[in-house]
Amino acid sequence: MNARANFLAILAAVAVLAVLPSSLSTYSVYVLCSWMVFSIAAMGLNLTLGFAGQVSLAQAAFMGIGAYTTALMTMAGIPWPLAMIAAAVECFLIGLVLGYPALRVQHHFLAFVTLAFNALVFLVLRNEEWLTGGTYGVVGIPRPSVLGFSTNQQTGFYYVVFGFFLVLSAVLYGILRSPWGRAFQALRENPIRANSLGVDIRRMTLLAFAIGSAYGGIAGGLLGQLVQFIDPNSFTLTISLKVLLMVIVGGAGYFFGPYLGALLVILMPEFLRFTEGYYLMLYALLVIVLMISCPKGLLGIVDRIKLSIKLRQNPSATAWEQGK
Amino acid sequence: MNRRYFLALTAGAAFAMVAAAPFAATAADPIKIANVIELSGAGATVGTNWRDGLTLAFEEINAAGGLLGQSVEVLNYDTQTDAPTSRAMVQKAIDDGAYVILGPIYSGTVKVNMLVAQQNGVPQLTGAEAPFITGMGNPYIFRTSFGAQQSMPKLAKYLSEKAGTKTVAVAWSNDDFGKGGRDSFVAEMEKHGIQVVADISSEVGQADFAADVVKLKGSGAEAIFVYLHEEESARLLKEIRKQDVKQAIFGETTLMNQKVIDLAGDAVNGVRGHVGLTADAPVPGIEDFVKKFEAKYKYKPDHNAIKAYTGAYAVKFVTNKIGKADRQAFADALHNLTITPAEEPGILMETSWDDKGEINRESFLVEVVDGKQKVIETLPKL
Amino acid sequence: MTEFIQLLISGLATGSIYALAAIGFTLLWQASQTINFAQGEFVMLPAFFVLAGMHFLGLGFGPAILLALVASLLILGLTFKRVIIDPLLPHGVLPVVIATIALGILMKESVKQFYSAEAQPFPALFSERTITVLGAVVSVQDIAVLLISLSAVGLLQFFLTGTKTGRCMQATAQNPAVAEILGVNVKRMILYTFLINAALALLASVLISPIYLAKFNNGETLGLIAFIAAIVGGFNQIRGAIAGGLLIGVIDNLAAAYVSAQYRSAIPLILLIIIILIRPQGLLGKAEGRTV
Amino acid sequence: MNPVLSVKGVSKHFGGLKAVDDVTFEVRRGEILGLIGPNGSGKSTLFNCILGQLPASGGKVEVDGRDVAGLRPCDLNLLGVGRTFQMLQVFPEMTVLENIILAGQEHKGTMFSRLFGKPDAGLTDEAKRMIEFFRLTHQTNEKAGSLSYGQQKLLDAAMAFMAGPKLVLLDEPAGGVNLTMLAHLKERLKAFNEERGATFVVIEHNMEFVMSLCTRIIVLANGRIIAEGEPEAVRNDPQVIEAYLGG
Repeated sequence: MNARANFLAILAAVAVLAVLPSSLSTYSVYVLCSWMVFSIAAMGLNLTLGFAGQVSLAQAAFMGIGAYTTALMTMAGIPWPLAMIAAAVECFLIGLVLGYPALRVQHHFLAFVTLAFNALVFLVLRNEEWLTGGTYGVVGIPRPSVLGFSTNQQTGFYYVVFGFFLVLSAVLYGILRSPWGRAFQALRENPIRANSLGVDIRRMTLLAFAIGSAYGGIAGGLLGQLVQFIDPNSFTLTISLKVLLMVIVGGAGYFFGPYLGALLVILMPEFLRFTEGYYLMLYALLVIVLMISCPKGLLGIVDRIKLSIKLRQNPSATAWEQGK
Repeated sequence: MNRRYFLALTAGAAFAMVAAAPFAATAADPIKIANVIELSGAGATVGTNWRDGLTLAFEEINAAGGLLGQSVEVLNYDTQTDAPTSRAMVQKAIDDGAYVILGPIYSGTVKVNMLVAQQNGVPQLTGAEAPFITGMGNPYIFRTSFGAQQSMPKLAKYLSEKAGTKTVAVAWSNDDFGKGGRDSFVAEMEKHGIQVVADISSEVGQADFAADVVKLKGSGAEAIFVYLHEEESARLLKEIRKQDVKQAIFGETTLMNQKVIDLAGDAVNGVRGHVGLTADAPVPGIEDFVKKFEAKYKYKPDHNAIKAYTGAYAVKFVTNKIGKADRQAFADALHNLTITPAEEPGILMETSWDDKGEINRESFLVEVVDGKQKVIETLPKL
Repeated sequence: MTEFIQLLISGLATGSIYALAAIGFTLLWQASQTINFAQGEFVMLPAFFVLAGMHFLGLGFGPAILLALVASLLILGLTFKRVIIDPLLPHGVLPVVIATIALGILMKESVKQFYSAEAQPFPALFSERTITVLGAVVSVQDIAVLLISLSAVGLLQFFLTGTKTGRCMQATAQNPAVAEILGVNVKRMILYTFLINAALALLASVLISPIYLAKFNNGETLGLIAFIAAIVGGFNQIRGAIAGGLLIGVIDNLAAAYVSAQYRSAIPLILLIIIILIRPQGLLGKAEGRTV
Repeated sequence: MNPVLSVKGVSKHFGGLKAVDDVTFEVRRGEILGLIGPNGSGKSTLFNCILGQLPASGGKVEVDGRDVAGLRPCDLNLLGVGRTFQMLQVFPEMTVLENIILAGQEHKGTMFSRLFGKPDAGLTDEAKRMIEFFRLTHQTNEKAGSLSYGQQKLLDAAMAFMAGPKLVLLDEPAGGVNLTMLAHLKERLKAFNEERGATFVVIEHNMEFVMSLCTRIIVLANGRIIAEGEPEAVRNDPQVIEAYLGG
């Protein structure tokens, strides 16, 4: 097949990303960094929502938990790799707990529970001033130094984020290719049948939440280091909805959906800036139009094109596919 | 499958081109002033006021020949009232070659983006009022209005000396605006030996203030200090009147704002407090400004519009003074500088900056009478 | 005790407004499984139709409300259904969620851009005169809002159970396939639901704006609270939305007074989680048929 | 030798209604047992009680001599009980191969080896053989949802067999399948039974299908067993005829 072409395309993309910062302004590098950070958060949500079918509106809460954990730990002098691991593990465990409601309720009810969880996390971050600095947030979060190199310059930090981005992408790809990935997908498509085939749907549901949340936690940790400031407002429900938007717009359940979605959500305001005050209106309009014309996200369009080619070659393809 | 990657790759390439676009700037550009401000999100209202005040000022400045014979281009950047975005926007403003940055207003966002401006040596005139802004030794940050640590002592002095208050209840908005004001106020109360007997926070956007007022009423405090945003102030005052609360009510700038008076009507009457900048100040320059502003934008400006307007004129004055659009020289010149309306009418009131970028002007003690701010006393510069 | 009654009565008055917004959620959910994340903005917008009618067209308050009703029905009812919901419903809940979130942003930004970013005073329908009940101070306005909300729901309930069209709408809500077979014009019934939602949004807007003031971002807080109220009361029952709205209004006040002002908004959220886990259909709701 | 499945006095009451009333039977290794009865006779409820989808009101179900009360469907499957559902149950967005591998993977290795081991859990060859056995080779890399109804039925059955179960419970395998496909399905089931010694319990409406497939038949009516025996004997049992015609 064209596995080789795929591989080459990915390699080329990685190479472009690796050399890009040297020819970009500081601001553009910053934007690239936030694209990768939000891609990581969206990848996690894509696992929970897109592949395993569990609606979660709490990804920003996990970003917040991860961000505060890494910030407070590194500022207390704990080495940053330990702090990042702690953030990931913590979010994994809290994600397990948040997964429990998913065993009882599904779909919209699950969305409501996770939404409430996000709002509660915001309140705790804001009110527990002794720990989190409250409304004022935490300023002066140190950027990691890697092998003795400081990453205070934007480009240096870019490569830290880029490293996480690559490794976490590869890990997610590995998970999705493994039997776990198949079980997640089965969970989304038909949990009852999956259960009757020996898939422990309870365990897989919890894991889907936990892994997705751990990605959120790592993204949060990186975001804190990128901005060097965190406050509760950076982790509100609005941000969760933004991550959700990335996943859906890109194409939930497609491996590359979150990358594309995050790119679009972060860059669209950039493209529309020339319209001054109207840019958010146009942005909202574009999202509505995109949803109406392509409810399965941008990568859903690709599938549709493939199907129409197939239909032309073989008009007897079933109604089920056309109806998608 | 291949198509999917191709799409991602194309998007990546398109992105790279867009991101590289800022480099295309040419040398013959006008002087660029960056307005990094809250145009959406929670701060949209104050940010819009600020932007309109700033736009008005630079239109006037351009009409009068610009800066050093060059025209001024104001670039607007929306922080979305979000710290990460505000940092990105300040960075973009700097990449775009901004000479001076004005804004933003929300202290939390300023906390992070002022570091970026500092690293790049770009002067920043902020609308933020939280005390820490000028306490971090940043030589590029300048206020356009009082920090809370300056205005609260004036109010505290009035409370303890003129009003003879012994106990006070505080109602504040639980965000960085309200918290900053509340913290400064409570610290001042301690200094003056006034006891804070109730400390009540409320949410932004809160609809029902019955519980807050019940607690204020039951606190037994002689006076109530209110530090909320405009709409919440109006709602609280209405509820206070409804529940027939007898205690005297005090505020700082926002509470006596014309907007609050428009919204809450009679409920504001009798409220007293300290006002740093107000559209109702009995100062000829401000009266003229308000007229111009209302004619152009069809609404009454608040103090944020005045902050931006005077900030813009400070940029004009200093630039003309140093005779070049140089960031470092600008920052150096604005420290320990006093501008008078005689020298620069657009500054509206005599204004000084100290060596930390803190501002100093006259301010007012006002009382709302019959739906109008009435100045009880003009407080001299410190 | 007086304090408690004060909190209770104020909470009920505010809660009745939450309830009006919450009913819209339940109506749309029943009729078409739509979760409208722009519901808060639906309540925010009609006030600006009224204000625009008064200030740009020079209409009186009454005619402006009529104009706003027409505009609401057309935009929030018909257009919303035809343009956004109809094409998206076959694709499940999430695209609808995303599209309505975007719609909320669009409505908010449009008001900010084309009307004003400032909060606007709104003419009161009722006097703000106060009376004292059991030692608690209540304004005539509060009582009127409570009564109007309750009677609106009463009327709606009567319409749904007492008229042919209403029963057809209920049949549609319960089982569209069967209703279709019984000769009900299902599409029209769903349209009616959207129109009723739009009219209720107008009512809520006109009742709430004198107290809450008209502002472009009012929908953010209101939408979330209405949402919680609808779930707590019962997502598929109109009565449930009323009960949920009143309950949240009261709980919010009591929590602020007796638990913690800082965590006042946490109490409804915790209640929401507990209710979903123990009784997902809500306090007054009926269990939905499981797909299992 | 233990029976593969033994149902002892199982009852299921819904309020006052006795949907299943004290049913006892055994399934012997290698047989194809048919479970028939008119609509509402309690077949599906009994099935669900056996499989742990519904908690029984009384009685006991043993698989290979082991009490399976309280086991979740996935545990039961791991014990070697496969099943199909009345309604079609495939994973439409996954390919045929993926569907089959999924059906086998949980029986291989541990939770962690399934994460870190081979992506296909080493099942591709076996899965391909299973696909070939059910004559779906041409569709191996098609999405399951794009298969015809009959092909999906075959796939459904193939998934139930993939893990090499001791016992497979088939819920109306013939429902909605056209005649050609039906013959094919029957032939495959029989072949599987003969070649691998698999044991089946089949619930079915289609008499012709049951009679020609099963070696023994149990008839339910009103929640009770009214007849049991070889197809011919059951067909001529007056009580059965009464139940079907008189009901």
